[in-house]
Amino acid sequence: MSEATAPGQAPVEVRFRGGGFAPKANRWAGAVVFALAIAFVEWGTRAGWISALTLPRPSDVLGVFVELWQSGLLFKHLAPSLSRLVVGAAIGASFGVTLGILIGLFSHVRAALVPVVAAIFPIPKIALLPLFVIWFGIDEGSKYALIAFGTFTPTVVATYGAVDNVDRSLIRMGQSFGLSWRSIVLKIVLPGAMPGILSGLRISLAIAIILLVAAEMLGAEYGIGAYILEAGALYDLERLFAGVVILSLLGVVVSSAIGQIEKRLLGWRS
Amino acid sequence: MSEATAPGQAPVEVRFRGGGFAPKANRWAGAVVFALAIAFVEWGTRAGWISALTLPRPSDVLGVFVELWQSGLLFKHLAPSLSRLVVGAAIGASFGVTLGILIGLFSHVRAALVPVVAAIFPIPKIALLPLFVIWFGIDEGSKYALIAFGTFTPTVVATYGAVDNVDRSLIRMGQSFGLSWRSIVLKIVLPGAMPGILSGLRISLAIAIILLVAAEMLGAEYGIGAYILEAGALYDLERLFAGVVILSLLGVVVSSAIGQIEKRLLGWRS
Amino acid sequence: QNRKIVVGALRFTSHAGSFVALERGYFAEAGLDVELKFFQAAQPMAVAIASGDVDYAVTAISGGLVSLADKGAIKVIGGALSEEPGIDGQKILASDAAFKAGLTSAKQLGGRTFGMTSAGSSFHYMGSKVAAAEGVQMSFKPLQKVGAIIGALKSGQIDAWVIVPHIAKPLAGSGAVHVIGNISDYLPRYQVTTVFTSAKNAAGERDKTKGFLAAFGKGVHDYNAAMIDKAGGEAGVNAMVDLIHKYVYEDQPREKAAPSIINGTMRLNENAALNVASVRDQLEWFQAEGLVDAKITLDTLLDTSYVETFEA
Amino acid sequence: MDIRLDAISHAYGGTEVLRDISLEVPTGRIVCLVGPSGCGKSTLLRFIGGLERPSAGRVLQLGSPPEGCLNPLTYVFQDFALLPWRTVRGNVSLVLEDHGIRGARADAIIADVLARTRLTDFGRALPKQLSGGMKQRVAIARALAVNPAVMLMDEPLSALDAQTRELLMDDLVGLWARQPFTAVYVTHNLAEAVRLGHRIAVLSRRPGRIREVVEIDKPLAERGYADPELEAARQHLWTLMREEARAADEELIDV
Amino acid sequence: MDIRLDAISHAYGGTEVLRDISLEVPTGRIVCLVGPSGCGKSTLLRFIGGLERPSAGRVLQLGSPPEGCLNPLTYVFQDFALLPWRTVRGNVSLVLEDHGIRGARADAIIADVLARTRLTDFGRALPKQLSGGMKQRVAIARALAVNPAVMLMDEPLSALDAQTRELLMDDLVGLWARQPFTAVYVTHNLAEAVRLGHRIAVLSRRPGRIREVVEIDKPLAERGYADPELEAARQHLWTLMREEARAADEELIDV
Ligand SMILES: Nc1ncnc2c1ncn2[C@@H]1O[C@H](COP(=O)(O)OP(=O)(O)OP(=O)(O)O)[C@@H](O)[C@H]1O
Ligand SMILES: Nc1ncnc2c1ncn2[C@@H]1O[C@H](COP(=O)(O)OP(=O)(O)OP(=O)(O)O)[C@@H](O)[C@H]1O
Ligand SMILES: [Mg+2]
Ligand SMILES: [Mg+2]
Repeated sequence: MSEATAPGQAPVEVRFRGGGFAPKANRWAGAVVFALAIAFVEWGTRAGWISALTLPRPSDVLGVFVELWQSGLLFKHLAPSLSRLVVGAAIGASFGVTLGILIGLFSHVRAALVPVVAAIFPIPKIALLPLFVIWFGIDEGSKYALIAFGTFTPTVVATYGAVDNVDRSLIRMGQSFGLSWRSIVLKIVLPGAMPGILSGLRISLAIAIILLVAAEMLGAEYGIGAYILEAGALYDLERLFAGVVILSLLGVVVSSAIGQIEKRLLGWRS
Repeated sequence: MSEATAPGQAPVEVRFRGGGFAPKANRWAGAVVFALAIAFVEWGTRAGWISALTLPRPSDVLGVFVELWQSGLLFKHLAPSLSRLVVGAAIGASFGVTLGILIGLFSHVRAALVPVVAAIFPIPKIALLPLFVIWFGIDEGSKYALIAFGTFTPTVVATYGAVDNVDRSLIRMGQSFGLSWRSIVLKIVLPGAMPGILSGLRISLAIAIILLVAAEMLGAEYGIGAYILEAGALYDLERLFAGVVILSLLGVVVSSAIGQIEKRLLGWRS
Repeated sequence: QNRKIVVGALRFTSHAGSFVALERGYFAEAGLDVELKFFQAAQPMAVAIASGDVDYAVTAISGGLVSLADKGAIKVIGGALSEEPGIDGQKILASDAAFKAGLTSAKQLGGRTFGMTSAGSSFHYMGSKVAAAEGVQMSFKPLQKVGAIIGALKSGQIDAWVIVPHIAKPLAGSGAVHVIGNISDYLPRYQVTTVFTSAKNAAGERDKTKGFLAAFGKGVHDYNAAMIDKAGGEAGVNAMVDLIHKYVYEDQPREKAAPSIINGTMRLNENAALNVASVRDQLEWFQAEGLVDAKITLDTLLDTSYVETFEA
Repeated sequence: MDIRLDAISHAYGGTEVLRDISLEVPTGRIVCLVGPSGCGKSTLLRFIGGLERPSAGRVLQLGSPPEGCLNPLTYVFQDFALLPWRTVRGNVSLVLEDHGIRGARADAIIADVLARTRLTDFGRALPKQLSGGMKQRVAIARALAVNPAVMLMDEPLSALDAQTRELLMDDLVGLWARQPFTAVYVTHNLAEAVRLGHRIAVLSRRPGRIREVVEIDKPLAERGYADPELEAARQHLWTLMREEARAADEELIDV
Repeated sequence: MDIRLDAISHAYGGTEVLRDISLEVPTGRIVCLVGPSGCGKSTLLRFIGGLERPSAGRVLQLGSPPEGCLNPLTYVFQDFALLPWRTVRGNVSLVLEDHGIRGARADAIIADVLARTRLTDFGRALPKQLSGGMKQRVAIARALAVNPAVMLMDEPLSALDAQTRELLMDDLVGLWARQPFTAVYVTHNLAEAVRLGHRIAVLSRRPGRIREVVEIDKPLAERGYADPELEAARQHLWTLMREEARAADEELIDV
């Protein structure tokens, strides 16, 4: 490899060959894409080459929003949905986290319940709607239960995965200093599992929002889900889309709220 | 800390304080739990303190199975569901993986599409059923589309996360050896993202199974989802549960199939 | 004695009996403090009666209802909406595409696809009966939701459907679908909806149930008188529309809602009388189709001790 | 308090890891364990600390731990094992809390051990803000806080870069000089072993047996760079281990 | 082919990392870069390899690479950077495939480089089956396969344990002795630097400047253990760096 340098040659600069493979998100571009898509549909529906059966006119959807806002119906629908979401997800997530931690800590619980959770996971919640009415009534109970049930399983799976991933060397450290079992769980296992639990919660809450519609199939008069269902039953696309947009916004809000919590609680991550 | 040893003292063995915090799953226990739960419900429904409205008698559910099997109806329902699942999930997953890789590789695509995917994620697919009828018809098209749509978003998110997580030092290595962009993508990025993509697929397929019921709301005569819906409409709990058990088994089978694929493809993981 | 009861309802004019009885104080007179509970669909309402969340409700007879009766959960105790020759009732609809392809009357339904929510629904029953009467075979598409059926019909993916007039007429008016027949031509005295309650109420709460039926009956009478017999003339109709508008199409302005409400007018059975013959026919049809257990008898489904029954 | 290993043997499943190890750890001395990769050094250290139990043989404690000793057998780990969500102070106080030491008493102990490891200014820093050398000094401070009878150190310097290793070795020598402690010190690095060890036990390749125990009498403080006596000891150790190390390195790991 | 660094300076955002570095890398010699943590050694190496561009200054290639050189500037990384899903052979053939070298020609090259790194028996092993020392030997084999004009080695031994480091250093000396190669060798370890370097450039703490360039003339093959000349050089380097290393180690990392 070592070879005499041809003496007369001029020095050349080394060729650059790095860079790339590090894409960055950019909020602006997202907004532009949305604006373009909306403008496109508006144009299409106005010009007629998108039939009114296929998509609503975005300006009409906006009109529905304005109407919802002015009539105060927006909050009449939003308030019960939010309370269902909060209560249901809180129940499901807290049971899920508790069980997940138990599974993560105790072999017996794990052996007994992991297969049960795995079997429950692929059950579609809407299939069980008639049963939920019998089990939990048609009032808020069944709505809470449905959302709680939907958030429960993914939370369990995420939580025990997070507990499993807690650095075992930290636990051995705790034992080597003679910390009590309780201290190890509270001061090492729980904080160590927190990142995994929170990112599981992100998914669980998205599922909770999706289940809102299913939950409000059950005798709900007000609620975004009920609103969407009614609009669907009447094939009223403007209102259907308005409802869907609200849910989508709700999803974005919830996800960025979790982002904030992560920033707060998990500042220690490098 | 160094102190003279009390001379007369007998040597004592060091106290054991390790162990624990390493739970292991155990197939057996899971089976026992299922058996106990089923026996309990059987007893309750026979003794009458579980009303026939609340839960079906497990032996009756078994009876429905036997009937389904003997009449050949099981396959008449299973075949179309499986084909919907396979086609829909294949479409959704392949689009999802493709888009996920594009997002992972190109800043512009990422900037434009990540917000769109985030906005689509919390949209409940059942809310869009009336639209799917118009867009894709009431035949197989809309069923494929619904399942594809449901598997698409989680696959995209999992895939671009997996691409992001490919060890950057491997990519730098490729560049430092002057590999072409194409080689880096095909030989480094894709295989490196495979574990993440497969574990994303695990979730996507569970969602696909869940969506089977929603998909078969649309003009399906045969199919597990249609069977469950009809049983629900007739409040026929035995058949409802039989259908749910089939979906749950399907979920377990799919998940262990992915486990097998992982074992095959990802044998290189330590 | 102000007894609290919950009455289930859908936001349809066919539930006007309950609305009128509540608004005009007939329930209160009967010593009942009624809370109306609204549902998106009939099936969950039936389940809600079974679970005890709702005391009384009105809905079409479906396989699910029979099934719940078979489990000892509910009883049908009276009749509500009926087809009646001469009064605009449920309409058979054809999609525009099928209409242009020759589906201009129910006679041409052979080989066509017919929309329904699910097997064992009233749509299924009506479609089968029409096909049987015309001696043709149709295929039935379960689409679960009325919205999905409308979408499928408008886009020509199913050929035919049958629905109450206040939905049928605006659809036909838009030109996307066409009315090709009336159910009353095939099932002249069809008992479309019935009043039902939990088996426990029917057996153990006779006073309460009687009270409910009496008040409901008065509501029905007022409604029939105003809307069908036009006893109060134009003013009577308007007053009734105002009343119903509080519950139906409430999010639309009065002018827009009124035609829909008037279009939806159908006869409700006076005094909640029950057409046992029609109910029997429906039960037998469900059994013949294998949708419900063949051993179920009419007595399991009906408690005829409350209202007048008739066979027609 | 002395430690005595009494004929320890161990196997994980079918693989024999350690065979008949007997060793004495006298009070106030540093005993180094050296040996090729995978010969069972860490395993042996876990037995001494009571984190695992050998298949055969016993680990004995001779005499009782000194007054005020909260945790007689205390580890310093290769990967530091700091809780990333606690500050430097929090990491030290963690091991005091369970003994009911809080408030002023804890503050006094923490201030003392941070001073001894020259970390006084970094009490409020999070682990992610620290370099590797600083992290290991926090881990040492934490170990000192419980006033251990014996420190069990498993390659405490091997995750650090060469210069930091050099600096930290000086720190350890300084700590020991001010107040001699008893330690079992596992390392791969013969330079470390001859710099810090009063007694160096050389293990063979797996299954680990004791090949030789080398005593170095020169006081720690006097051991300097390029000391011919130490260099000779190191040469001797390296000849003992060279072939085994190469063989151990070229073993395929079956997974 | 020589490399010349021409007044290189660099800043990441607001932090100045390197200041006015000029250095010559002559053909057939090993130039070591030593310096405290974070002084910009790896950054400098990335500039030389063309993976990044300095804010100011240029990296120049003098003369053209030798015949048959597929990749003139070739890295050996600290973390080995082996594709875990490819066997040892597959990892080597990866860098040949893009040059259209397949089949018999590739086999010949692979056999040659595996033999030179004593890996002939391990061609079918996956990285997960290899110890750290073996992994780094595979990485070196891969680098040799492209017949580089200059090898850029970023702390190639620092992820290994002390004994393996010792063994691999011998291997590198052996490789160079059989066929001298040109290399820029980044390390923290002064013992490595005096063992392998013909020329040792000492960088200061961030922002890295060249404090001194030490030349060691003794041929590599003759450099043995406890060589007083090398020991002196090492002592000298350590005095140059000691305070800076301590200061660099105690800097808080702001994240
Ligand atoms: N929990 C365990 N289960 C099974 N085998 C184990 C376990 N812990 C260690 N081993 C095996 O026992 C042997 C000794 O391991 P140990 O970690 O004690 O070696 P070591 O001397 O510390 O090696 P190193 O120098 O690499 O740290 C190794 O072959 C290892 O793979
Ligand atoms: N891509 C980057 N973006 C921003 N800062 C960087 C980047 N890469 C390195 N740095 C910073 O530049 C400085 C020099 O980094 P570099 O990795 O070159 O140091 P080093 O001398 O190799 O250190 P070490 O000995 O720890 O490997 C460090 O402070 C580092 O944090
Ligand atoms: Mg070890
Ligand atoms: Mg570096």
